[in-house]
Amino acid sequence: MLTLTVVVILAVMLAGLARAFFARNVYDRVLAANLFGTKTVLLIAAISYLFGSPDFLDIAVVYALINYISVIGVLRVTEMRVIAQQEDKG
Amino acid sequence: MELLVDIALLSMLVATAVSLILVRGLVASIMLTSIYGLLSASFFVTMDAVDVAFTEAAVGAGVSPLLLLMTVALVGRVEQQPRKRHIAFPLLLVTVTGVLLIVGTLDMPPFGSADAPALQHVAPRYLQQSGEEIGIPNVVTSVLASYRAYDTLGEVLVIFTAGIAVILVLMLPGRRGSVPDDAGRQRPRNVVVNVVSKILIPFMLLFALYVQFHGEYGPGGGFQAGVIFASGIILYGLLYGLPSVCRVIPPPVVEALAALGVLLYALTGVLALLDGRPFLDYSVLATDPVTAQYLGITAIELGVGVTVASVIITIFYAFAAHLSEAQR
Amino acid sequence: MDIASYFNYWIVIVLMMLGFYIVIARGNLVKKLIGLNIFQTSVFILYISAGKVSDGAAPILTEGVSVYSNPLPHVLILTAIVVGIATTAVGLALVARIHEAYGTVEESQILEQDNAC
Amino acid sequence: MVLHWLSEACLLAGSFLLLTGALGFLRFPDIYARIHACGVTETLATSLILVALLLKSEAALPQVKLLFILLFLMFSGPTASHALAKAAWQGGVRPRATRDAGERPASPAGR
Repeated sequence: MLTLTVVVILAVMLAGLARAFFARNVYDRVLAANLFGTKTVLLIAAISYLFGSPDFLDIAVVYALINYISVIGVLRVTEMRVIAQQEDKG
Repeated sequence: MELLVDIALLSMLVATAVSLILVRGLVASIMLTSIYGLLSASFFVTMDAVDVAFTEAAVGAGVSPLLLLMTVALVGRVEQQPRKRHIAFPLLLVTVTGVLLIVGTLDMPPFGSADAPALQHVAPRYLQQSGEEIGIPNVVTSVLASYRAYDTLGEVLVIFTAGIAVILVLMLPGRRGSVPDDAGRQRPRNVVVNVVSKILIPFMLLFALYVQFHGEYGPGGGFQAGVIFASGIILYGLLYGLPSVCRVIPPPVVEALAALGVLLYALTGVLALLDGRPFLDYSVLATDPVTAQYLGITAIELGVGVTVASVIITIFYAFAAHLSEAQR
Repeated sequence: MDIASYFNYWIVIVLMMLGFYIVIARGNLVKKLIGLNIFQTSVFILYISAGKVSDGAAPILTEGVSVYSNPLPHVLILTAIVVGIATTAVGLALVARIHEAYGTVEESQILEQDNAC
Repeated sequence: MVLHWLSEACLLAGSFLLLTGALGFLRFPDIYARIHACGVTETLATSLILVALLLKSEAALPQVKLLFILLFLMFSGPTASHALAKAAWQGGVRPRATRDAGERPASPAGR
């Protein structure tokens, strides 16, 4: 069952990647990156149990932290004037 | 299963790199870079390189896209279409080089083989002896902070120098030492995010300290802790504005701390010199060799952590100050 | 010959060449730095792949485990990543200054302005 | 034994939710619907999978770490979705329904 979960997570990551590539505006890409980040947390947590090495969990924690920082940070920088001026609406 | 995950992650890495070539516009490229960082860090996890994955997670997915985005905010996000005749030659060059390199890999030892030359000389010694000589379970930390501490000192100095270089390049007239005083100009744009972040940031900083001082027993150490700590501060700075974060940690303090970290590292080595021993020989710190190693490693990792955190915060300050100057 | 035994190295080379292509074919300086990052990561992957031992554990000494992956590449790459972000930051700072001086970060336009002088 | 089957069930449910979320993410027409698809399924699926792993582990330290991840994601996931939706709105992206009807609703209160 854990194997199935890992395969599902990998498939979802692939979907996120496809979306990030075909996205039309920046928010879609941020959403894809966010999805990718949480899936990575799950992937690493699942892998750590699949391979039987609980040390990997530390990395999952870092991912959870960093993913939040990068999403919020990216949105914040995107809001700044210089970027917002050239925003492609739609 | 391990192989499947490996192949899946590597294929996705290639797909991301290809889309990076195809995609126009810099913000899109940066989001793909962030995904690229996440993927490569997951790959490092499957390769058992936990410490590397730790670092790549914090750098590749967090700090690096943020710095790129701040630069793009400064220089604009439009990317020009390359001219047609400029594509043929690079393509040819890249293909030829790639084919030559692939032919070269056929002479490499097969992936994962235990008798590869790279695994022969010092690696077995580190793995077998470090348990007795250094007395800490994480071999990566033993090698980083004890066997090859002199190398690491060099790396820390490079990071320190890079921090100085960024300050020099981006120095604004009249900025030195003065905290920008437009506080209150920035009203909170998104209350939910600000409140939740206010709860989460202390945990991030706490986790950074855990990584710093748990680095001997599990994955972690000064480099990782420094980056995570800096990310927490950067998040605060992004949400509450440069003036607020400059009140928390004033720029001169950060710059002094960056130097202090290197100094702590180097002085630990000089202590041994004073006693007539080789540079960075920890046995001067205590009579019991294992305790001495432990003390030395802790001191050095602390120096590394302080320097890395301060340099990254300094880089953030430099870019953010430039950005707010440009927005005026 | 087993494909799996060289797959990692081939991917490394493909990534390296993709990064290399971005660096030489794209005129935008920020994009060039992104390409350089890909190139850099491919080197990291090469080192880490070379340090992997089949069925080895992460190099953290635990009871009852005898096969570990090689810790030395991990040490080299771990520091290289942090050094990499620091040097990338210097590159980005230079790009920001170039934009101030020339008003553009496109290589061709910068060269044009240089030649005009 | 009960714990084992419970954790397997959680994994199955979590995987299913992940797939539905990904489907919505790929197929939904505009950014807000996609945020909805991701945000809603993600929090539950993540919790389910992490709880399943929690049930599988015996040692205390991994359990504490998993709990930490769980708590953190519970806070950060919805916040990130909210911030994203708000940023998209302020960036001028409008839901498809109103865009098709040709009307532009006023900015949300509190902006």
